[in-house]
Amino acid sequence: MARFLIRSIISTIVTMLLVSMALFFLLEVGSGDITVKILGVFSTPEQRASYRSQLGLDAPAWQRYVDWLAGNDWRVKSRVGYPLVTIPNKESGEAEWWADVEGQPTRWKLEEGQLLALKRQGDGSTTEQIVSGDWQTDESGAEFFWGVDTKNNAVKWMRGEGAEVWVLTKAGLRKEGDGPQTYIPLRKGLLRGDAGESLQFGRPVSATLWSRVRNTAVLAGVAFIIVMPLALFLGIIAGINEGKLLDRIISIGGLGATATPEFVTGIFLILIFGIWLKWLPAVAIFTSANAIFENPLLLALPVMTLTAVELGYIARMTRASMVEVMDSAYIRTAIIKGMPYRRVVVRHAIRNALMAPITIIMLHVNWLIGGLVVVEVIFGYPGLGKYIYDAAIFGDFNAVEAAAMVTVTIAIATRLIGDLAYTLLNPRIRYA
Amino acid sequence: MTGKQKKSPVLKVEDLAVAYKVRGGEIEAVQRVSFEINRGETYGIVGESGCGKSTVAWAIVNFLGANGYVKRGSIKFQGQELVGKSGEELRRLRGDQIAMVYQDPMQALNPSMRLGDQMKEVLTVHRGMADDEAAQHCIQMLERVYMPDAANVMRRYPHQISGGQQQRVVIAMALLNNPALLVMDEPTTALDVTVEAAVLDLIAELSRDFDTAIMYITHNLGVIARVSNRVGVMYAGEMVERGTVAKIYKNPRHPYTQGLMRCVPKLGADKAGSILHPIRGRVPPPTHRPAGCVFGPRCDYIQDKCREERPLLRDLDGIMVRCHFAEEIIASEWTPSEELALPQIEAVSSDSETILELNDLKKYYEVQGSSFKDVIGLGEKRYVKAVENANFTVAKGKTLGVVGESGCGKSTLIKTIIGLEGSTSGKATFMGFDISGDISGRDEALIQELQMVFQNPDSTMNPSYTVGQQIGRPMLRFGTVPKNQVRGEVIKLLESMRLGENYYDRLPRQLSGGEKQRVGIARALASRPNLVLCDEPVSALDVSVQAAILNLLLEVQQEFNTTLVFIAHDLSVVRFFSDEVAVMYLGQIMEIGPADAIYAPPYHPYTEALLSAVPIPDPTIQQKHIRLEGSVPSAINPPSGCRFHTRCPRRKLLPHGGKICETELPNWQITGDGHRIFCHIPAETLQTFDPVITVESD
Amino acid sequence: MAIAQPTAGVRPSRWQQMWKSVAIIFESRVATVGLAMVLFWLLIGFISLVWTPHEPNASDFIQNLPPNGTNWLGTDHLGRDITSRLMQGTQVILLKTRLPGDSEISIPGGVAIWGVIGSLVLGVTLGLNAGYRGGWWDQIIMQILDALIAFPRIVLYLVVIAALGQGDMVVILAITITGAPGVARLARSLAMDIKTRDYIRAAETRGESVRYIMFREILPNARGPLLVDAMLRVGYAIFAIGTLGFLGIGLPPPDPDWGNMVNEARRNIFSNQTAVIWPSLAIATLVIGLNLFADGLREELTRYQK
Amino acid sequence: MLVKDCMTRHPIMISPETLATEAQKIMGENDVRHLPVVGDGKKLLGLITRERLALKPDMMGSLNVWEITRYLSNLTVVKVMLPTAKVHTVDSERTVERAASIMSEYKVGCLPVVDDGVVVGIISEIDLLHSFQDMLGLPADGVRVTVRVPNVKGEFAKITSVVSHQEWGVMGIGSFPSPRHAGFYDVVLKIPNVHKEEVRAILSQTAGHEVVDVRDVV
Repeated sequence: MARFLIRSIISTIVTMLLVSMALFFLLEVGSGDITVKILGVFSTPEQRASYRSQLGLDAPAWQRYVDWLAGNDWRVKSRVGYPLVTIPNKESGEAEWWADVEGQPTRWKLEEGQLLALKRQGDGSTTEQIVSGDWQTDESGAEFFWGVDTKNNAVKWMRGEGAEVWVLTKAGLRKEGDGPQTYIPLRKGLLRGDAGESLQFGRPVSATLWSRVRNTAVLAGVAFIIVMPLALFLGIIAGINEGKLLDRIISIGGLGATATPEFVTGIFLILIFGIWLKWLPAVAIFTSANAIFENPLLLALPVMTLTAVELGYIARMTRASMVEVMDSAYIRTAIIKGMPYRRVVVRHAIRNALMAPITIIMLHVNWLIGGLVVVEVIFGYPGLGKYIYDAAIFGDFNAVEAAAMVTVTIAIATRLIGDLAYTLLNPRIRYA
Repeated sequence: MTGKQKKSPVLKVEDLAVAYKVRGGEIEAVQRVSFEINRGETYGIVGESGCGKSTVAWAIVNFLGANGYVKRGSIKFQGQELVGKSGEELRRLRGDQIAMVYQDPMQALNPSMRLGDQMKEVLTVHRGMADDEAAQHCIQMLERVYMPDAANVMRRYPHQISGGQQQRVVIAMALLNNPALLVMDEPTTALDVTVEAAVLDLIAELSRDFDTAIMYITHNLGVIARVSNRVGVMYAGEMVERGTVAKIYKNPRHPYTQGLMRCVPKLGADKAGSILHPIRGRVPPPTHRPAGCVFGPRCDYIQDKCREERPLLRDLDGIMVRCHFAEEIIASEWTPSEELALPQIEAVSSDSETILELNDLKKYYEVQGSSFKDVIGLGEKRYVKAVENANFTVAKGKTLGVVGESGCGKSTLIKTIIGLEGSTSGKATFMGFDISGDISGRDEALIQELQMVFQNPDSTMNPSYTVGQQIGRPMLRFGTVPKNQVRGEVIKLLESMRLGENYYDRLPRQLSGGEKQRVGIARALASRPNLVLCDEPVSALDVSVQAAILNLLLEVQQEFNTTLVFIAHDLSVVRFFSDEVAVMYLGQIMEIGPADAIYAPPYHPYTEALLSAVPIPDPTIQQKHIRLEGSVPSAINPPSGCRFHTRCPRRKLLPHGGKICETELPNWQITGDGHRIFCHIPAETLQTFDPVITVESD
Repeated sequence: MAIAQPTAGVRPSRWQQMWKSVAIIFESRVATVGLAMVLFWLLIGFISLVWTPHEPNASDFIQNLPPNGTNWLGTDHLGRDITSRLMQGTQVILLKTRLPGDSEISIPGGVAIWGVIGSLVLGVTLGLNAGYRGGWWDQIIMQILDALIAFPRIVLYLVVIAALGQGDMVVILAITITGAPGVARLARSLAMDIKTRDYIRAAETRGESVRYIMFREILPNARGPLLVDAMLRVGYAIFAIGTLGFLGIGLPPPDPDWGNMVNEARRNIFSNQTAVIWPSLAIATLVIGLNLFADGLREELTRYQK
Repeated sequence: MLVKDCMTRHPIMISPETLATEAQKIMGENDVRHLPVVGDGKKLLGLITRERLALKPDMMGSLNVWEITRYLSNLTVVKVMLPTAKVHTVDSERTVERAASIMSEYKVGCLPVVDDGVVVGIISEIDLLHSFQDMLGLPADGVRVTVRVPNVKGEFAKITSVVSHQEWGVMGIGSFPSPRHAGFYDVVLKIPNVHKEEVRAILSQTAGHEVVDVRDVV
């Protein structure tokens, strides 16, 4: 068993790494120029290039992958020469990067050729100080300075050669002199819970992601609680009545429900309950992220849609497994031992019959997530699925990456749980 | 003990017919079966596969599945009719008064329940016994069936104990409620011969102590001779003959029984008993049974009456036989018809060249442990020592038989020779070329000279290709035959396998097991190899077909002057077939030599035990009673010294109870004429043992 | 040998044999019903190639009409004839794939079909290698497949489409990538089962190449389950195309796509309910039909093997 | 000799739902007079005897022929059996003589042998008679001799020492209080392969012993 567990944990880690790589390269390398989307189609190539470098997109892809996954403060630290720390902004609460200059959080900016150090005071305000003596000299004699700018980048300024950069402000693009030569957007990395900034909203991804995950968890959780016992029960009933009418109804009904796409099921449920019967709200309007807690009725249709799709699948799996088990020699033994039929089913059959479905159900979680995307889009439900969808449509790859990693993590974790459950249920592995 | 009369039979089956409903009608799997079993008696039912033996068993416990039912006749158990009994009444009888044990114990036990729980419920459900009281009973019963460490076994799961032990658990479970009738359906077929012998001893003992009536179903005539008093022979759903074992084995009256007796090898005192005569044809499926006598199409004595009229069961000197002409048919006067004629075995000149030579050949497999260290690759490397120091030579045109129980390494040995596996160390040469590596390093011409015949007829042929394509493939691949002549060559080969040209375009699923095996042999011979390795080529076949395949192999060996290495688990098959025999135990060859020398003293103690375990289909033959204790140790950590020392019944003959066996490897003792024994006990002592098998002189 | 030959010398013709294997389908009522549903849509598709009641993409009618004599199934929010659009909707799924670029060239075989063929080719190759060769091959291939399987399918679609943009070829690629791991797993387990058979040993002792053994000895015996699986996969693919269309990232316009039709009609669900029902029903019946067919076939095949 | 050694194992048993007519048939076909009625796990519920199945006149008096037929066709053994509480049973580990004394005391012809409530066999008067025969070595040939000895310690040893001195075998042995001779025991021995006069002569030599009967039994 130890062997089995260690193997699956190692395999899980490797899988996660592969997935993150695939995700990152597919999105960041495969997708086109994101700056077009942000700056608009009328931006000039020069503006885009400048903005790209501000986003750190001019660094090699593998470098960006490592930064994205593991952060880069530990790497950049040596260039700046001071430890880099994050301090929450007094007003927005968002994390800001500062260099820790002997206990004094410091940032820099270049203004009219002058290098200014911004020192953070205890009350959150900053004091400016000219630090011209801090310029360093490289082999060719050029003077440069590595520091942290006010937009959370590690930057390199060259003395006397302030670059022209295009800065995005609320009013649009503005050209500024005194820009740095190189930008390295500082980040803690996904492993440390920093998914970067949403390109769409300009805010940290993690700020909005978690409430979405929570909403989805509620939706999926409710559906799961309804589906599991019902589906297992129906599957077992169908399995022990193999070939009879009841079995036919459950099997074919289950097949129909599973084979119907979620959006079709959803539309029909809206038509029936929302428009014709008017029992439930046809189009849910989620005014706030907490709407589902204020009006649980909004959950009804999304849950029903998910249930319809999952129920059939799990019931059919359970049925197939039950049929196989009921046909096995040890069930024959139990009957020949004179065990009452109920006992044969409950004591001998169910445990063995549930082994296969449980692993499959756990593998099926990523199918469920697929369903969630569709259901959330139909009903406008503010969950993770809709978040991915919106981000993907916009091309907000920081957000897609983070959200997709969340779903993948959930999928892999449930698979691990499935493996574990199987191990616990199956003594052949437990005592191997 | 007493002169008490056995008043009424425990089980009385009369004119039983069982039918299965299938699409478009029904099939009568069993017809006109009648017999009765008395208290304390073991009744054998014997027949080939597909004869309806198991169906009879299932009918008795009334477990025929959704589509089967008893169509006619009656089954009376303890005077009460079972046919038509209500479900609840049947349930109370099952497991209480009628118990059943069937073939594969691993399948019969619930894999996810502890053995104790599975046993206890028999008592808690039927008798309403309390849990710990039931546990006590179960432990007692396990001890009664000689299960070592019974209390511990109760807490285990089925996969944690060996096959022989599983069968003991199943038997103990069946006996918990002291049933009046125990139905056993091939209970030892899946077990090794030494384990089987021990289980058969146990069954005999239990039947005596519990006075339980046992219905014992098997295909093995030898097992019947060992355990039962009376026997019924089934063929194609009918019982064709029944009577006492002594009478039927001595003088079978039905042509089918006679045929069966002729086609099973008897491990008698002399080699003549090993000559086999097959029955032609095969058992008809229930849908194609002939109108008259069911055995008619395969019978040597068939007459017009047999084709038209079904014979009735008649009493002939105490034997009930279903044959029109049983009086006129005398077994001893039978001569094989031409098509079944035995190949004339000419002595191959003994000074022929050596074709295969193994020198200290070893094959180890690395195994992975389950500790954390092992998983990350830091654990100590452990090996399954599958073949250890194999040393022998095979001369051209000769046959070497390799015998041993499962897990003894015989299959690994031939896999290494043929190159499916590379050897770990040692040297193997074939026709002077080195073959110690695996097949990828061998020359095309060498590959062509070494071919193999496989065990399982159902998987020996690729279901997607026709017979012709499959036999032709080696010819094309090795270019032994020009492309345009392949068809002709294949047909020639088919004919020498006694299959006609019309088999060329058939697919494997249209063939019977024996035919598939013939095609498998033809395919192995297609590249004209010098050495053919046969991996139990007949063990999955019915006895009447086995003989035909064995004889065919002998014939082709003559015709093509092929050398054979032949693996078997059955000592009786090998005897007739081989010039030399090697006996393997746990990867080690224990004894090797000319066939006759192996079957007579001096024996290696393991050979002796094997010989005494083989069930012999002849009640007049006496066997020494030697049983091995325990089970075969793991090949991962084989016992030190002599690998057999943990179970050797003869060890105590040595000074200090055989201490030397635990510490030192024995030396090969040569006892003349190529006969070698790997044992510490001096050959002179081994020579003094009595022969294991003696014919009763009466 | 005295074995009765059931065919008594006369060998059945190829046609008879083929008919015999096809006839299995009709043994199962479920499979027959499924086949009928699939054939119905295929027929509609072929008809639409030459004839539709009206021009599918033209807004010739009043918007949001209920079913009537002219527009049998009504019109949509742009006044297009739903019947014609529905009919033409089968084409991109089952009958033709539009090549990228501005050219109007299409190749036969729908997006769903090519997607499944793609995943079969990729999956079978990977699966056979993993299953037959075992060892490191197996470890590495399975690790990669595990990573692919770990992606929720729809996220993978979204990612692929976010990266590559819309288009028939992109959808085919997305179906191929998402389908291949499943096919590979099946092919692997079949290969692992089949490779234990003695005829594989026989091929090995003949020194056959690994490729020969995988594709000539193993693959023909795995085709039954693979075919049934492929049938199911066509269903999944249609399911997926519908979903993508519904999410507005599926097959590009102007040709009608059922999923997209549902999506557009959904926005007008209060004013016109019929427009949303028809394409929904179309997708559901086609997918269910394929599933029923595959399911019945599988059941019949296992019975046949018994 | 214990009960378990001479009882009939696996007796025919019936379930409580068995019809009385069916029970009657089983008795007839199998030639038995008692049928234990058992529930699941062979737990004893009662006993059916031939007398129990016989119709009782007082019950029949009020019924006409049709009613009797109907009554009989629905009558299950549970209604007429002797319930467990009233059935005399014996443990399989008890001695045979104990079983015999129970049977003679309560004048019953058979005892179900019950261990922990479960029927493991049945012992009838016939079984006891069989063991009596066995005890005295009935089935085999030999000389049956009856020696009358005083009821004093050591007398029995004298006989056995004489027998062993002669190297005779003993196939059966039994002793009974001498009829009409208080203070004496009659010891019956069965000795094979000897002449009866020789036996008489040798056994008479012991002082105080009297050979009262000797005969060849075939």
